[in-house]
Amino acid sequence: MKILNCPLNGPRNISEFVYGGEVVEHPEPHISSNAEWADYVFLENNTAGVVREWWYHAPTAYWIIAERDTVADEIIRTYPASEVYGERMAYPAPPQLDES
Amino acid sequence: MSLAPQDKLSRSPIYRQLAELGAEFAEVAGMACAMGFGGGLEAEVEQAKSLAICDLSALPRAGFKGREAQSWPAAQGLVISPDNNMSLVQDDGALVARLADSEVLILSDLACESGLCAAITQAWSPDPDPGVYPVPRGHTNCWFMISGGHADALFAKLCGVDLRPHKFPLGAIAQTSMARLNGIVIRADLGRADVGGTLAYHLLTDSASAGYMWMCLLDAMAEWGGAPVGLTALREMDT
Amino acid sequence: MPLGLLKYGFSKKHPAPRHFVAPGELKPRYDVVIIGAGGHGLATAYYLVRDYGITDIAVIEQGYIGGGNTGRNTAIIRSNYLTPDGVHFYDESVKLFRDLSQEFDYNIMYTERGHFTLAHTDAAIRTMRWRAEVNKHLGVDSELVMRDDLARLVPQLDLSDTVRYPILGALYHAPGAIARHDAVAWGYGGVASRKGVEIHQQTKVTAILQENGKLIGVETSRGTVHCNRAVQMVAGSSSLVAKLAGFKLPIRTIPLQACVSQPLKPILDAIVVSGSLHTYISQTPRGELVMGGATDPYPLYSTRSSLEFKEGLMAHMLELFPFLAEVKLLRQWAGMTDMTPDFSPIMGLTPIENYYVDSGWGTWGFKATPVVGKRMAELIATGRVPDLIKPFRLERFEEFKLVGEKGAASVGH
Amino acid sequence: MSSARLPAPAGALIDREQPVEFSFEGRRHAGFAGDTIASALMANGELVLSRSFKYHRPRGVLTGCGQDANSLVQIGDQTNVLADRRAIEAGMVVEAQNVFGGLENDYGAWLGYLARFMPVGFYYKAFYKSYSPWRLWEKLFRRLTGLGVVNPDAVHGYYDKQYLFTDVAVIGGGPAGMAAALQAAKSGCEVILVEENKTLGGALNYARFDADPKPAAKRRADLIAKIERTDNIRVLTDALCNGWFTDNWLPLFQGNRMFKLRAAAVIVATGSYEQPMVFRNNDLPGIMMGSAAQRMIRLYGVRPGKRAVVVAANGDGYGVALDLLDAGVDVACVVDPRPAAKPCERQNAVALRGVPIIHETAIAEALPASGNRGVVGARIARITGEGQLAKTVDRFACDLIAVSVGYHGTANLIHHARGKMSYDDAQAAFVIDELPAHLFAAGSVNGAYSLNAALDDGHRAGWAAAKDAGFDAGRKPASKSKDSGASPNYPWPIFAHPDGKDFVDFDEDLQTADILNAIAEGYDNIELLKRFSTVGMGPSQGRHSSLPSVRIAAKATGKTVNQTGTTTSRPPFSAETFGHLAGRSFEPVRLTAIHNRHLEAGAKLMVAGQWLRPEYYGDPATREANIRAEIMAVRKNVGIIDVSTLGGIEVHGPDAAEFLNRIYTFAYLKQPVGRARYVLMTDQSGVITDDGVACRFHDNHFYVTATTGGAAAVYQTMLFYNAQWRLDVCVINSTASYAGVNIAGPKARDVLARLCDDVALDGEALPYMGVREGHVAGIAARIIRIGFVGELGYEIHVPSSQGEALWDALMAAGEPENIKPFGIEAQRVLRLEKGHIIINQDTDGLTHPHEADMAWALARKKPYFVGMRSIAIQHANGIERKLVGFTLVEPDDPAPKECHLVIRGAEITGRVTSCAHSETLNKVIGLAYVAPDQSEIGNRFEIKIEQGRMIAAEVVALPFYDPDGKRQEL
Repeated sequence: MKILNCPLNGPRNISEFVYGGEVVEHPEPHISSNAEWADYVFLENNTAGVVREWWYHAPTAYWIIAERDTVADEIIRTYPASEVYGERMAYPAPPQLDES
Repeated sequence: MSLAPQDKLSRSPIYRQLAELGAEFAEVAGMACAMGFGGGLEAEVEQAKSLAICDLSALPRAGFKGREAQSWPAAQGLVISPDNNMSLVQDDGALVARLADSEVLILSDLACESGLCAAITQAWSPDPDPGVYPVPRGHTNCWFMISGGHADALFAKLCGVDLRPHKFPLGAIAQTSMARLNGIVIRADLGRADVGGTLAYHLLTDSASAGYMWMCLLDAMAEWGGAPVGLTALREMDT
Repeated sequence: MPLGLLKYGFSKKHPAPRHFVAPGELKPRYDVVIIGAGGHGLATAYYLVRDYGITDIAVIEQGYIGGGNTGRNTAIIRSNYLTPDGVHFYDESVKLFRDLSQEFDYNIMYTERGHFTLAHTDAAIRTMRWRAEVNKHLGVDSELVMRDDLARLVPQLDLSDTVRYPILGALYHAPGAIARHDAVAWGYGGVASRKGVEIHQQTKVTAILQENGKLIGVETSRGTVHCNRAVQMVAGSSSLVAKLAGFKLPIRTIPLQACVSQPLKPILDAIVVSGSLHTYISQTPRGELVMGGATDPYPLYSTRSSLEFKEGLMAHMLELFPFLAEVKLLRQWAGMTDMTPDFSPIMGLTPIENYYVDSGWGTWGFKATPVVGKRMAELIATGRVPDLIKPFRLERFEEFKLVGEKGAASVGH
Repeated sequence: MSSARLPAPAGALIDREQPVEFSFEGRRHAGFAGDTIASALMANGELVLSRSFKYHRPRGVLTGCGQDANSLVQIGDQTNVLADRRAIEAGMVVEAQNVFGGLENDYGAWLGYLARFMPVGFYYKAFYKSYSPWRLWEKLFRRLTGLGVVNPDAVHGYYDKQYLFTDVAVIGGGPAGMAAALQAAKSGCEVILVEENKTLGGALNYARFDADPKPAAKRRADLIAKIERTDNIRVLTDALCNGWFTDNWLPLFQGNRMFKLRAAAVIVATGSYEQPMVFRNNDLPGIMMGSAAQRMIRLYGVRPGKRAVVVAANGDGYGVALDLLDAGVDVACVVDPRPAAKPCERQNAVALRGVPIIHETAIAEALPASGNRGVVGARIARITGEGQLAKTVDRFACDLIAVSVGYHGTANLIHHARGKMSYDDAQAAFVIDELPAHLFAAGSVNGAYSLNAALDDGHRAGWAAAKDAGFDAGRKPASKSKDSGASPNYPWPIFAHPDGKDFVDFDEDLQTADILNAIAEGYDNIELLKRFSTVGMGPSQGRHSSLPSVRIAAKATGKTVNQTGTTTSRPPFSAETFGHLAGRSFEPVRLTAIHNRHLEAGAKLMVAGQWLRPEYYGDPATREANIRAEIMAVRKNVGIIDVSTLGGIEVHGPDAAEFLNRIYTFAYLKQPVGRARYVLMTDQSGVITDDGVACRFHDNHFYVTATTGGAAAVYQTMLFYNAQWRLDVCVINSTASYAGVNIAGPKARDVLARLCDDVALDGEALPYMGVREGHVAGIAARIIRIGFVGELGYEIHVPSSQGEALWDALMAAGEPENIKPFGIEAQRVLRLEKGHIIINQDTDGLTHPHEADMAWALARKKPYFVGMRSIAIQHANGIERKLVGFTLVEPDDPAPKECHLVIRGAEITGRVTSCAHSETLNKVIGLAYVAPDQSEIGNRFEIKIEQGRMIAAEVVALPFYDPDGKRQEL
């Protein structure tokens, strides 16, 4: 059983956490091409090496970010999501509205 | 003749199991609470010193969550630990648990002499927006206390966190998975350590799964002769 | 005593010919390079030889023959899929499997056992009926059976109401079969190598060489190899090899674990799968119970085993078969699977001309070995995408036209 | 008592005061408490424990400590029990496995005569011809293979689990392990010492380290006493550490419990497997490891034979000879494959006792007793080269051949941990090159074979592990031993015989030629060799076959052992019962506060996620009628359903409305306080994942419901996105906090009015989709006027602790109207009549809103919601199916079942997702996916039902019932 060190709860069995996928920025939802959007929704870097990932500590409903080596199964570093996402995110209105 | 749980509007999620075990009920904070199981106070105190479980679901509790979860309760006079996952006992006996920067949990004392839960719930108002909001802990969670010298061994059969006394100090909090249910464990020994207190833990978990957790605990306890006790025994020990 | 074995008894020297012809040095140029000597790669080589007379082929393998998922899967063969695309595809595979032993002159121990996918909820019953109806409509033998039939067909199951998740019924797929997984790869590889295909083990592909969007060869740990066309068939490493070629795949590499019991006298004929309990089991001719469950909870490029896998699997296994409590687990292992968003494979063209991909096989790669070989060989030989594999093209994601196997997937390996 | 039993002090583990009777193969035997099945049988002159897997050759004690397959027996429902580990119990009934007609006269033995027709991998080479197909042969194979017999009626015993935590874990209680534990404990850290056997001591319990056994015996006593005196060492005996898993996570099996031990540092002191010698008939009963003979003598007081030939390629072998002599065994000779050299102390002692020692020789062949049931002699020949023997031989009569030619480290745990090992020609053994962090090795597994070397190595490892665990371990302990370090391993103990039966793998009956032939056929990669020949795949997992097979493969392919490599050793260390792994089953079940009222009302329950919910009420025999009555109660009167299982999520804060706007497809900024609005959730790929209603109780507060079982995922998703958006909201999952009931039907208001005096319930004050906070039966309640079932209805959410009281009050208040509880089935029909979809029934893993005809729930003017862009793309690409309502053209046609297919020509264009006969409308109604060009109202399509029959259906407008919503807006 892997140990994951939660910034809030300390070292815990990884079975307390839910894997949330790689940390990726999504392209601008209205002006990116279909291909760019499909890439964001479906394609994966699936890196063999150190990856930044979302993890959810279920007992405290707490989303964190972990840097993990996907080959060695080693967790290098974990920290609160606020380290990366500190600001209130806004979305611009769609340029032209699809009224269909 | 003790109070019948169904005489009250509020009922413990496991009141049937308690009744089947021969619990004697009395009203605590508007709910029928198991005060004893007919074995006599002394016997139950001995039981609680060895290994016992007690249903505290009747006792008042409150929770607050939000960005002001530290500042606002502090402004109401609560003393909150500087560290997450630590709890502090207030002057009136209530326990204030810091679950995260953005969440606190408040538990009544066993004697229910503290009015803190009621008071702070009263004090809260949505206007102007306080940046902190009530968590209905009283209904979200059932509340058990597990006490006695074998209590840490019992937890070791259900929970992957090391809760042994020398690794899990008084007041410490573990928010973890217990028999595959999410739960909150708080170490809160009975009586003062300097006069030989008894190892004890609060356990709060999903009220809808209370029956399941109760059965898991009874089954795991059997090995050490663990059994349920009433609130009276715990109150007796907590003076 | 079969006649085939008499010669062994009566000749002083071991009369068997060499099954795998040892290749010489890696040549600088081949017509076709197949990356990966697993079942898929070797089958593709075999059909290139058999159907198109192409023998100038190098199969390049970083490990050893069939050492990847081919030798790690639980050897279940079925075609009871949910989508017509899936059913057509796997049905051809099953038909090919049936004749392989004859074709190879080598026993792959293909045996039909009957495949049961249990349903524990009314929602699952609906899904099973859906699969049964699609299968029947397309001529595949599947039916929804309820408890009383199950009691007759799989008497070992605990069908009581007292368990946490009572069994309500099952999808019964009579042609569901098992085979000796290694033998399938060895059969394809043996015949192909004796027909001139070179299988180069312990050789790693380090680069995919291109000239203005066209494939020209591959760089390997043993030197450069030029070729007219190449295909990657490397379950578990698909994203990494694709990265060498310069494109991304919708794949997460996630370990899938399995285990076997000690050999036992016959106790279970059927193949039993429970999606909601993440459990499947069958008994090999050797008498071992082969068991597996869901994929691991997070991506990993490793075949390490875990304790929690066994714990969860056995807790559920004993819900279905309480009498197995005293049986002993002998060995556990893991493979690396390519999981796609729609639980369907990715086959066909890539952004690079003359470079083809066969990946995304999740946990179902073994049962597709023959049809993948046959159809990928057709693609490589003719350059045309066979209709049977069109639905599984890489572009479907950009088109938001996913294959709808999700409903049937869970752990139905 | 039989003559093979030796007087004390031999037999440290047995209690001669306690005779125990048991039976083996129907014959009754007596042994002593503490005897294993094998030792008791040997004491009674029974040497044959089993028959081999393939040729059914008789097999006896090989290791005497549960490390081989020879000792597998069956006890009742327990299969593959290790006869040389399991202690006998009174009345125990032991039987042989995989024999036909009994162990004594196993007619499976005829297979032995066909051996020559069964070359390696023979089952690949035949049995598949069309005239005798595999499916027929397989039946025979399955009967022949397999060991134990499983009883399908066996009962599941009680197993459980417990977590353990420690600073340092030491695996193995031999000299090295004990030294390591004591050294580590000095630092004050917590130590757990795990020993597989009943007592600590390891080799000190049975081996002969010196000519004079006394010093070692004292060493043993001192070490054990010291450990018992050390408070911070916890000793677990009879506890098997069966694997190493990530981050020092160790399963320990003891009794009916599996401990899961987490250790900061782990010391592997697991010793080594003594290795056999390959020669003709090396598998006969009476041929055993030297250590096995010593175990029989020292632990169980059993004399393993009368006249022995001892093969000794190291000092330990001479120790074996000494033990045999002391036990009154006549030692015919010691065969020492090594050239004569300066003899060690134990060798001198043997020589002094007049035993001939023959150097540079090996056993050419063991001579079998009749039926291969034992040994009658050994043929000895001079070694002329590696694996080569001279033709001329000496013959020695004997009934015991004890073999001590070397060891193979018990490195399984180190392999599990991916430690690096390589073959050292000087040591003639695999040695550890590199260990992963926080893992240490000590003793013979680490190449420290002599007692002193093992103790030193233990101290070093204990010191290092304590330091690694973060304790002050003081100065590194000095090494005391002045060991020569001579390897006890003979480099080539393999003497193939032209006539075979020179076994490399006892489990699988593999002979030298089988390995060579497999390689000749091209299976020359060590993993291919293993898979093709099955070498090492049997119950003992290569403990004794992996070293010789690698050596043979290396030689045959002209490679070094390191170039050849070994196969991966995977967990578990030794076979473990399913019951231990399963433990007690922890399957949480969630029950609503009203659950017991449903039981009292005779509800038939169904699984809904983690919840149990009433499917319907009443006798299953009249299921359909019960459901119809429940439906009618709602339509004509008043019904009540427990909806506590719906998710409940509080969204607080200034950004609450903006947050919902991004999470759900609809628009919420302008939603008035006191109103509810539908919510539809899609994922980033545009697939529908959940729905419910959002009730606005305050500008900054919404109460959002989610589907049963959907709450956890919705809550997790909300938090996931806001971890990035950082909106000023606070999301709280209050699912378990509220019990909910939906009271619905024309008379719902009358009933509710009797219990509610602080909320005006009339249509103006509380219109359809209105929400209020007030009291019902004195209970603080959230009242949501809603119409899932299409009648005047109220959802009432109260604190869960008061849910039962609310239910009681409503049932009582509704008595005049004959209020009736209804279940999921009735609700499904009611909502279908009203045309409402159920997520995951009318949608699947790929359904997006346009397909489900829910474009009305998409707010297109919003800047963003999760899934928005994907839905736009899907819409632009055009949909391939559409959800429609339908009725049957022929009213008398049978109702299609859910998931029956919509067929056009040969093509499947869709499927039925919901269907029922509506009592209210007196016709069959349903929802189905059809091709877009089939979805026009009035269009007809065909559904394939049972027996492939086709029936005609017609697309109709939704809802089927009360199209203009007069009834729910009453």
